[in-house]
Parts: sequence; structure tokens; C-alpha cells
Amino acid sequence: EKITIAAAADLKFAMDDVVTAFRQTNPGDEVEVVYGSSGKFFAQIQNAAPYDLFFSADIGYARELAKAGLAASEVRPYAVGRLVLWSASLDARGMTLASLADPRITRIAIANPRHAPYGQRAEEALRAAGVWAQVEPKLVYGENIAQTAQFVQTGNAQVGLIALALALSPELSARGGHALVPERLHQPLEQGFIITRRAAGSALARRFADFSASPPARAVMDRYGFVLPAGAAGR
Amino acid sequence: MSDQDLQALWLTARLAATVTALLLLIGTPVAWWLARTGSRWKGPVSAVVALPLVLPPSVLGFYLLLAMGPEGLVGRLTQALGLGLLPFSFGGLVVASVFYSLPFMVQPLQSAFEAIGERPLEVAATLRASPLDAFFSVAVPMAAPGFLTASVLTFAHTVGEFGVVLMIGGNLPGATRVASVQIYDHVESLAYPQAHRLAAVLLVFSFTVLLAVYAWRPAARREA
Amino acid sequence: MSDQDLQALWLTARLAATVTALLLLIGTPVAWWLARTGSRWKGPVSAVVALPLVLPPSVLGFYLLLAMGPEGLVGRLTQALGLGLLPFSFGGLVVASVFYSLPFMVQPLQSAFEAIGERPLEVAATLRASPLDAFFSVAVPMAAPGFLTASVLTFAHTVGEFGVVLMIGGNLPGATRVASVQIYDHVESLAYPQAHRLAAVLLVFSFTVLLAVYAWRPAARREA
Amino acid sequence: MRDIEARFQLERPGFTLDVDLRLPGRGVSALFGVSGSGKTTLLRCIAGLERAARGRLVVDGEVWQDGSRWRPTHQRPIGYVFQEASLFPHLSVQANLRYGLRRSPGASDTPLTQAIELLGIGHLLARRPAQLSGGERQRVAIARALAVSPRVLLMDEPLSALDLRRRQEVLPYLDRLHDELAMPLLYVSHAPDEVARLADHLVVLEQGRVQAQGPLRETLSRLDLPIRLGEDASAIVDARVTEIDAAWHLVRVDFDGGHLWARDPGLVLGQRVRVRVLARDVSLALAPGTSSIQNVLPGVVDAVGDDEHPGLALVRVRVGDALLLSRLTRRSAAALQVAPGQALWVQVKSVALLE
Amino acid sequence: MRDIEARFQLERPGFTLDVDLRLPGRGVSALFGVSGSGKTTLLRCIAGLERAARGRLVVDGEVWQDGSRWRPTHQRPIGYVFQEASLFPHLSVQANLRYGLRRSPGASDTPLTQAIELLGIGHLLARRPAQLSGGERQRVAIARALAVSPRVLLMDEPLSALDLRRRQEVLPYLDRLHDELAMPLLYVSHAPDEVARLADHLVVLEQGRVQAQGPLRETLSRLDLPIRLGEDASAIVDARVTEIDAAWHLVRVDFDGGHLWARDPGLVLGQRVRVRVLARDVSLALAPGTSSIQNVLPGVVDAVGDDEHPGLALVRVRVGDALLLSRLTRRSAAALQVAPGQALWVQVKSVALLE
Ligand SMILES: Nc1ncnc2c1ncn2[C@@H]1O[C@H](COP(=O)(O)OP(=O)(O)OP(=O)(O)O)[C@@H](O)[C@H]1O
Ligand SMILES: Nc1ncnc2c1ncn2[C@@H]1O[C@H](COP(=O)(O)OP(=O)(O)OP(=O)(O)O)[C@@H](O)[C@H]1O
Ligand code: MOO
Ligand SMILES: [Mg+2]
Ligand SMILES: [Mg+2]
Repeated sequence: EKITIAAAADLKFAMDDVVTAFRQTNPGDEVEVVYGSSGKFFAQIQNAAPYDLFFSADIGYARELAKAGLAASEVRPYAVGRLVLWSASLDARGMTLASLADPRITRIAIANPRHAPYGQRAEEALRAAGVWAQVEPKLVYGENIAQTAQFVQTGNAQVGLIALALALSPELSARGGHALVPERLHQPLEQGFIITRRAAGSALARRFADFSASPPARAVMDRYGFVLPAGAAGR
Repeated sequence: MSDQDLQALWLTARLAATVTALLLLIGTPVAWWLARTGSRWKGPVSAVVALPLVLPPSVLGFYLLLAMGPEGLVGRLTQALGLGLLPFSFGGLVVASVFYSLPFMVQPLQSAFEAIGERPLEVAATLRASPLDAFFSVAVPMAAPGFLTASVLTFAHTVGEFGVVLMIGGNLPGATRVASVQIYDHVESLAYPQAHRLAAVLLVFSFTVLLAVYAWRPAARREA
Repeated sequence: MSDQDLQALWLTARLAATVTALLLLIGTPVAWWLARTGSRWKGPVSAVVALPLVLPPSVLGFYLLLAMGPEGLVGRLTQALGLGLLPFSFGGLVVASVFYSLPFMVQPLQSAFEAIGERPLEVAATLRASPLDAFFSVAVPMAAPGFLTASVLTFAHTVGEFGVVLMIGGNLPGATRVASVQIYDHVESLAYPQAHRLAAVLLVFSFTVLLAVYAWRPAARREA
Repeated sequence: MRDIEARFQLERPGFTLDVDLRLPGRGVSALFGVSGSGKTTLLRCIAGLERAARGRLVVDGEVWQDGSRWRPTHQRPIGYVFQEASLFPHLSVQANLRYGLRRSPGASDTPLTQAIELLGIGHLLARRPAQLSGGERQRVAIARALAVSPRVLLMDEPLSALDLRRRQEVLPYLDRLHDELAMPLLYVSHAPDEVARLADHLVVLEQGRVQAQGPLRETLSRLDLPIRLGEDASAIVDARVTEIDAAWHLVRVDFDGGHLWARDPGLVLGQRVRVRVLARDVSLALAPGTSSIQNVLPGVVDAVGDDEHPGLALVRVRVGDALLLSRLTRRSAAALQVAPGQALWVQVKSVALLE
Repeated sequence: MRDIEARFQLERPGFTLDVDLRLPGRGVSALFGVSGSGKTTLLRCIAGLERAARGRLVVDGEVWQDGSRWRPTHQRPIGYVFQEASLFPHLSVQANLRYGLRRSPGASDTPLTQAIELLGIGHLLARRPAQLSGGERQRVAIARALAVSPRVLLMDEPLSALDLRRRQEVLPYLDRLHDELAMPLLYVSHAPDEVARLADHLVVLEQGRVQAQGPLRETLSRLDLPIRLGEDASAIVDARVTEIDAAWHLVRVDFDGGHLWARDPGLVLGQRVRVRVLARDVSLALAPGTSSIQNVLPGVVDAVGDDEHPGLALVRVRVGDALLLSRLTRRSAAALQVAPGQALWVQVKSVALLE
């Protein structure tokens, strides 16, 4: 059997490890993961894309699909994401959102608040911290959170507000430290997944869905800073 | 380079070759008609042919996705014909790319056909060549540089296609994950060394092909 | 349509016009040289000019981002020149698009120049026209259909550009958020009606422009 | 009826072609007329290259065009030599030559082989048209048109870029060709000697209309027309070879009015030839004298007409059955008291044997 | 030194141009030679269109090419009429005509205005080249080259597509032109009458080499060369108008050896003229007879040579200071016992006054 998973860009490293763990226990099964922005996956699934599971960065997309009858399962929350300040050129470890007003910082990358969940939360946080007015002229917008990280990593933006999961990835953690953005400054980054309608009959899809809530998978998620949403445990 | 990279390269080559071949078949008569007609439809048809150019590929991809999806016009048609749905399949990529690259085939060909003028075709007719015969034995060889330009632009443009493929391809290994998407994936995964490697292979390969093509390029023929 | 949409359209038009104008300046001499040289560099230069074609725009954008960034070669140069960094600016988009669209200008022009042949230029020389004069008074008007094709392809291709802009643009309203990105944003935000509206406007506008251009299209000139 | 019946109307800004022609189904019809008189346009109509032309064209009993009927160019068994050589630039000379041949089922290689030899283009076969001189291009174009074994040959000033010697080699060949193949040849030319040499039939066009048409002999001896030929006004006499003087390379040809000596182009005894006598070569005398002029014949003045130049007269003299033209100054004519009915001696300085 | 000194070597596959010419700085130099002999190539070298040609070119004391020196085409004050009309297809006739004029500082409109009128192309000014007939295109090309008021005129068979009448109008114009402007004219032509009429200097090319060059009169009366001119072998005599017979439209011109009557092209008394006497128009007699031939002069045989045709002889006869050529059958020559030193009568049927 074979399944294809569509996963939000912030899951890139975590999901790779989850799949590796899944393969060890299910050696005969094929699992492909495609990463991208949640909004695009949404449009594609609406148009019969051959994805069996959809891990959205915003549980809202998953709910919309379920409402449209395109889900073969209930919407399951699987993680809450965290925002961090990250920089490849400066030491971000001691930074706060207020440090972004520093005139020496000229470019700050966030994901596009219009459609990227991390972008929306970044905007909320900046507003809540009262620096939006100073920071806004310096902002550049990544199409998704991975591209946002790229802007920072290539030095074109000095600082970025990215996913903790990415900052913890081997590629980025080697280049610079990060500072967590306090959770209270924004709505939770609640992430959820569904089994799509086309996979209704797929045992493998169910098994993977179950596996993703299993302790080995949770351990991986924890490693990448994804906390389990309250009340989702044990489902 | 990983197997996936090789697979992506191979898929890209297959896609570009298929699209170029199909567009030679489709674009040539269109270009010929445009080059020689005096019809008042010439302007509108030219504009329609050029239209895919101005549509951003992602936008084009989105609308193709809607059109070829289960609720779209094309989608209903292909389903009614028992062909299933086109998006997320190699066939779908081919259809979308043909649509997308049409102007790259038609416009250079049209210019090349126009540059030939009437006389050689008149001469061919006096030498017993039917219009079809004259087309193949005179117009096509005389427009050879145009065919080359058109084919290179089309092939290359298909190789470099990204937005459309991303939208209606769905990034499926072996079916729709072409090299451009694969490199993009590497980049998005922050796997830069892999991205560099694949990009370099693509670059060197393309450069070699182009160099070979241009070395062989038929010299433009002057009037006689 | 929102102000942002209008702003995006206006920006797109400005970008495409600037790029087309610049490429007319840059591409014309390149095409002229390629059309007439017998140098052994012709093949390699042709291949280099065609190379941006085969690079997927997102890949090209990524490497431009690296090159124009603070650690890249171009970036260091622009900084040393006091120009700052190019990414996330209109200037950066222009530079990237010029690079990206070069083959669309050069190749049709080259074909058109080649089709002219030697004779008209020889005649011009015997009538006291310096090579430069002959170029403007004979080669350019005789290659008019080629200039049209090249400009339409370039303009349209820039309007439709997406991957490169996405990579190095940073989506800044009024500076780098062109229509293609704006529509994509609408799509990603599931704001389909807005996406449809902007796409429709872009389509109708482009079609009208193309129709006007093709109606005015100079008839191909035959030998005399 | 093996004639060609051609009626065309074609409107162009500033020019109207309106002709009604009946051309003989064999032999050469020369199209004569000043630049811009419509010669090329007429040939194009016959070839089917002017779709806008209305009219009727019947060749050899077959209707090629009439009202709604229209036979496309490639189905008309013609050979066309364009005014400009118009070789295919992308093909070698060899491929140009074989282009039409390959498309003419049943056509033999022989005409092409012959044409290549006679036109002296054998050494050019591997070249591209761009590597040929003007005359070389024109010769290739002629050979290419001949290769298709056409049933009607249309030639638009085919010899204009050829030098005299080459022209003198090609002319007899064209001559023989249309004779052997019994194929009508429509020939546009500005060179009166070509016309006089080749043509059996003459069509004079002026501003798109036919000014005169008729058999060459008749048309040439009309005293109101030769002026168009200027220096080359001439008469044609049919004769037969009766003696060959090998020692002096001369031949004697007899016709009804006597005999003429001419240089021998390589004829055989008894052969029929066409003799062209230029009016400028014919002088009149009251008595035969002793001069280097070998051909002196008795004749009777038939008519006296005007020449283009006011100082000159054209005198038509009957010599036996034949009519010769003499061009002399009016003063000489007056001195000799030339008048119709007068008997005198015709001195012919030289004649050209056309076959 | 207003001469043109031209030395060129140019290698092509299967053809080598290797010439060393000295052409007079005024008057017409005719380039003669069979198709493919290198005439066009030579003109192109002079125009600076063949960069690969090595050699030396000095015009009017200015070095245009020598070793490393090279003056580009657009800085050579030439006018060039190409073998094919080569009009700019994107420009109207009017714009074609003014193209060079606008780029020639100080050039006046007059030559163009004159040329337009004389060539009869005034009604075509608004047209595109594609809408012209072959001859019309050629005339526009001639006018275009003249419009730049060149200091050297290069013409590659400019009249080949023109009808006789038009040609006869254009020739005197070219004649006058090079005279008035004291501008040398290099003229490629296959038409011997054009050459004889126009040329002062003759260059015969063969396979890329100069076979003969020299002043026309001298070159024409050489018995080994006229054969290239075939029917048009002729001699040139300088004479002066001494009598005008208005009634008969004749003029009498005197030269050292006597006088000749010719039709009057509109001359004035005392005017110097160039008289062209075709060898074919000259017969020899032992006694003056009574014929329509008006011009009978006493002469002495100077030399007897071969003609192209084995049955014919060319006889050079000294008449006063002038040398005339006579072409007659060898048999006649034998009958008259023509030999150098022999005195006899020269009958000249007609002559052409060239100026
Ligand atoms: N581009 C070329 N490449 C190779 N050979 C050439 C080229 N152009 C001309 N030739 C050859 O050079 C020779 C001289 O050509 P040129 O055009 O000077 O002849 P021409 O005397 O003008 O003849 P014509 O009277 O037929 O125009 C010919 O044998 C021709 O085949
Ligand atoms: N495409 C055209 N459009 C308009 N007028 C044309 C076109 N082609 C030719 N003509 C005109 O038609 C007339 C006849 O042209 P045509 O070519 O038949 O002349 P021609 O007798 O062949 O002359 P030439 O001896 O100069 O070749 C000319 O006055 C010419 O200007
Ligand atoms: O993972 Mo997202 O959808 O780019 O914020
Ligand atoms: Mg014509
Ligand atoms: Mg030539």
C-alpha cells in the first residue's frame, strides 16, 4: 500500500522523522510526503488532489475541508506551533520583539499574514508587543514559513519570525540561535490534520493517522518544539 | 544525486520533449495560418495565442486546476470521456504545458514564415508542388532557424516551468515532480547542497544541449 | 477591486515596461552581434543567452537571492557601490527580470536580423549610411515584426513572472507585490472571488493590449 | 484546337490588365512592350499566380480557368522562368534543378541533363544559390523550368543577364526545344534580335492592353509596327540549303526569289532554314556592282513607309514570293527614285540563318 | 592623377579574382566578360563590399585601400547600381530615392529630380517596391544611385530589364551625366551596343583575370579582340559636323579620311561627334557603284584578321587617319583579292553618331 501526505512547510523536519519512525515499524508500506503551503493544499484537495492525509499549519483549513465533506475523518489537532525570533547574522538568543525596533535592523522577514498561519500570529505578536508601527516598514513577507526562513538564512533579512520547528532543524540551528516569542502575544498556532475523502478506504492512512498520535511520533514532535494541544492527548 | 533527483530530471526531459513535439504539431499550422491569412480573425487569434504569456503561471495553474477539476468544464468532459481527471497526472502536466507554452512555439514560427514571402511558394507551385508539398519542402526548411528558436524556447520554457506544475501537478514523484519542483523542494527544506547539486546538473546538461543545438544551428539563408 | 489590486496592476505594468525598455537596449546589440558574427564564440554566447530559459524561475530566483544578498557577489558589489541590497526592491525585480527575460528579447530579434541578409546593408553602405545608421534605418525597420514579437514576449513574460518575484520580491506592496503575486495571495487566502476579479481584469487588459498591438502589427515585408 | 485562349481582367491601383489573346498552340509567342505594360502580370495570370484575375484560359482544349473553375498553379503543366531567378536559397543548385523533376511523374531526366550541359552549369551543381553570379543564377532557373517537361513554357526575360555568346548558345537550344517538344513558349523579351530569332507570333502590350498580335512574319513586315523594333526591323524568309561551300564555310540557301549566301552554322544539304534579313543590312541599287556584298537579287518595290527617324525610310521590296525590308535615308530613296512598282537590285550584306 | 588604380586578389572556392587595372579618371569604362568572369566581384571590391579582397585601390589620388588601410564603403563617394535592383522593401519609392541623398551632405536635389523625370518614375513615388514591375524597380535603383552625386559610378548591368526605347532614352542621359559631372563610370554590360555607345575604355575579364584593357578606339580596332563583340565589332571615328541637310534630316560629318552622311540626331554645325561604324555595315568594293549606300570612301587595306566565324574575315582599312573595320566573307575577300596595302572603296551603309 501507498499513501501521499500533504504537510505544511513548518512540519518539514519533524514529519520526515515521524515517517522514518513509521517506516521502521511498517517496512512494507510506502509513505510519500509533499510539503507546501496550507492554502495551496486546500485548493488542490478541493480539486481532487491525490493526497491521503493533510497536515495543515492552521486547523482552520482542515475544518473547512471537513465542512465541505472532503474529509474521511474528524479534524484532529496534532500540535501547537511556536514562533521564534531567529537570525543568521545576529545573536538572536537575547532578542525580544522590542529589539526589532532597533534602527540597525533594516529587514525583518515574516510569513505572509494574509494566508500563512505563522504570518498571522507574527503580526498579532508584533502588534501586541506594541512595535508594529516601527517594524512594519521593515517587513518582508515570505510565501510560507520555509521561504521566510530562507530570507533570513541568506542574510537578506537580518531577523525573521519563524517556526520553532525550523529553528531547531539541523540546517538552521547550526547557524544561529533563537528566542521564543511569548505565547500570550498571539492566538495559539493550532494545527490539525484530516484523512481526505479519497483515502476513506485506506487502512494505511488510518494506521499513519494513529501512528502520528502514538508516543514515538509524539517524541519526535516534542523534539521539534511542537507541544501537544491541550485535551488532544489520548485521542 | 539521489534517485528522486534522477527521476525528476528524467520526468522533466520527458515532459519537455512531449510538449515540444505536441506543440510542433499544433503550433505549426497555427503559425502558418497567422503568417499568411488576410482574415479579420488574425488579430483576435494572435491575441488569444499570446494570452497564456501574460497569465502568471501560478494563476494559470489555478484556473487550469479549476477547469480540469471534477467540477470544471474540462474535468467533466474528460470524466465523461472516461479519461478520468487530468490534474495531478503526467497527462495533465502535458496539457497545461502545451497551453502555457503555445506562444513560444507560435510566435517565432510565425515570424519565420512571414520572412519567407510569397515568391518561393509561387516558384514551388510552378514546379508542381501542391501547397502541402511546398509547405514541407520550401516553407519548413526555409524557416528552419525559426523552428529551432521556437523549439528551444518551448523546450526550455517547459523545463523551467514551475508555477503551473506546482499548482496542478501536486508534486507527485515520478508523475509530476519535475526538476524545477524538486529543486524548489530542496530549497524549501533548506537542503541547499542538494539544491545546488541538482541545479548544477540541470544547468550543465542544459548548457550542453543548447551548445550542441547552436553549433548545429542552420545558418540563416539569404535571398538568392 | 481594492486599492491593493490596482497598485499591484500598476506595479506590474511599470515593471514590464521598464524591463522591456531595458531589454530593448541590452538585447538588441546582443541579437545583432549573434545574427552577424562568424566568431567561434557565437555558439557559447547563444547558449548562455538561452540559459535563463531552462532555469526554473524559482530556482533562478533562489540563486539571485544568494547572489544579490549581503554575502553574494552581486550583493557585495551593489553595497560597495552604495546601492544597498537589491532583493525586496523594485530595482532588484527589474534586474532579475531583465536577466530572466533576456532570451525572449534576443532570440526573436536574432531570427529577424538574420532574415534580412547582407544585401540591404550593403546597399545602405553604398548610399553613405554608416553601419550604425544602416542599423537604425534599415535593419531595425526591416526587423519590425521581430521587434514586435520580441517586445510582446518580453513584456508578457514579465507580466506573467511569478517564481522569481516570489523568491526575491518579499511581497512588498507598491514595490514588489506585482499582480501575479497578488492573485496568488488571494488564492492562498481562499479569497477566490477577489482572485477571479483581479485575474479577469488582468486578462481583459492584456487581451485588449495584445489586440491593439496585433491590429497595428506591421505587415511582414517581402523582398523587392 | 491546340491553341491558347487567354482572356483576363485584373485591376490594380493605377494599372488595369485587360487582354484577349489567342496564341498558337506551338511555336514561340513573344510578349513585347515597354516596362510596366503588364507582361509579367499576364504571365502570372496564365500560371495561375493571380487569383484575383477574372477571365478565361483554355490551353490545348483544357479549361484552366473560367468563371468559377480554377486550376491551381501546381496542376498546370507549365514551366515558368521568373524575371528574377528566384532559386530556392535553402537548396543546392542540384536540388533546385531536381525539385520540379521529382514532382513531375513520367518526366524524363533527359531535358535536364541536356539543359545542364548546354547552359554550362555542370560545375555549379554542389553550390548554394548565394554563391552564384547573376548569370549563373539565371541559367539554373532556366534549366529548372525545363526539367519538368512542361507543356507550356513561360519565360520572363530569361536571357537578360546572359552575355552575348551564352545567349547565342541558348537561343538555338530554346528554338530546337519548342520545336521538338511541340510545346508553346511564351517569351517576354526586350531584345528584338531574340524576338526576331525565336518568335513565330508577336504580341505587343501597351498599358495592359493588346496593341497588336499576329504571326511574326506578318507583323514584322507591317510597315507601321517595325518601328518598335528600331535598329532591328527585319524580315523573315523561309529557305532551303542547296549548296555547302566547305572551303569558305559558307552555305547557299534558295528561296522563291533567288538565293543567298550566308556563313555556315553547320547545316546539312536540303535542310529548311529560317533566314532573318535585317532592314539595315539591305541596300538598294539600280545596277548590280562589284563589291564585297555577295547577295544581290532583283526585286520590285512593294511599298514605302516611314521609319522612326524622319531622315529614314523603310522600303518593302518583293523578291520572288518573299518580302524584304530595306532601311535607307530618304535622300537615297529620292536619289534612286524609289516608288512602288519600281524594279531594282537588292543588296543584302548579311543574313542570319536561324535554323 | 585622377586615374583609378585598382589591384585586387580575392580567393573563392573555384574562382580567383586577380586583376591589376588602371582606369581613366573620367569617362566610361566598360567591364566586359562572360557570365561568371568576375565582373560583379570586381565592382564589389571597388565599392569596399569584399573585405577579404587584398590589394590596392587609389581613386583620384586618394588611397581607398592599401595593405592595412581600408576605407569603409559608406565613406567611399560612389554610386552603386546592383545587378538586382535591391530596393529597400520597407521604404516607399520616394524614401528609397531620398535615402542616400539625405546622407550626402552638400548633394543637390537636381540630379535626382532629373533622373526621376528621365527615367519616368515620377508616378511611382508613393508605391512600395513590391508593387513595381521589374523594369520599374531597376529604374528606381538607377535614380537612387545617381541621387547621391557620386564621384565614381558603378553600374552592374543597369539596363538589362529595360526595353529598347527606354534604354535609348537612358543611354544619352548617362552619357551626358558622366560628361557633365566629369565622373568616371564603371559599367558592366552584356550589350555591345551599350558598350560601344558609352564606353571610352574597355576592360575584358576572363575567369577573374584581365584579358585586355585599353581605350575603346584602340581596343576595338585590335583585330584579335573584336570577336568578343560578335555582331557588334565596330570602329570609332572622331569627326565634326560640317553640313546639315534639314530637308532630308541628314548631317554630314567630316573626318580626316573624308566625309560621311548620317541621320541627324539634332546636332549643330561645327559640333564634334563620335561616329560608330559597325564592321557589319562596311562593305568593300573595287569601284564605287550606284546604290542606296551613300557613303563611299577610298581606303587602303591595313590588315586582315580572323573573325569568330571561320567563314568570315575582319579587314582593317585605313581611311585617311581613321581605321575602319569591315566584316566580310572570306570568299568575298578572296574574290576581291584583299591584301594589306591594297587600295579599294569602302562602302558604309550606316553610321551612328554618338554625341
Ligand atoms: N559567394 C560566393 N561564393 C563562392 N563563389 C562565388 C560567390 N559569388 C560568386 N562566386 C563565383 O565567382 C565567380 C565570379 O562571380 P561574379 O558574380 O563576379 O560573376 P559576373 O562576372 O558578375 O557574372 P554574371 O555576368 O553572371 O553576373 C563565379 O564563378 C561565381 O560562381
Ligand atoms: N503588386 C502590385 N501592386 C500594384 N501594382 C503593381 C503590382 N505589381 C505590378 N504593378 C504594376 O502593374 C503594372 C504592370 O506590371 P508588370 O510587372 O506586369 O510589368 P512588365 O510589363 O512586366 O514590366 P517590366 O518590363 O518592367 O518587368 C506596372 O505599372 C506595375 O507598376
Ligand atoms: O507552514 Mo505555513 O502554511 O507556510 O505558515
Ligand atoms: Mg516584368
Ligand atoms: Mg554579375
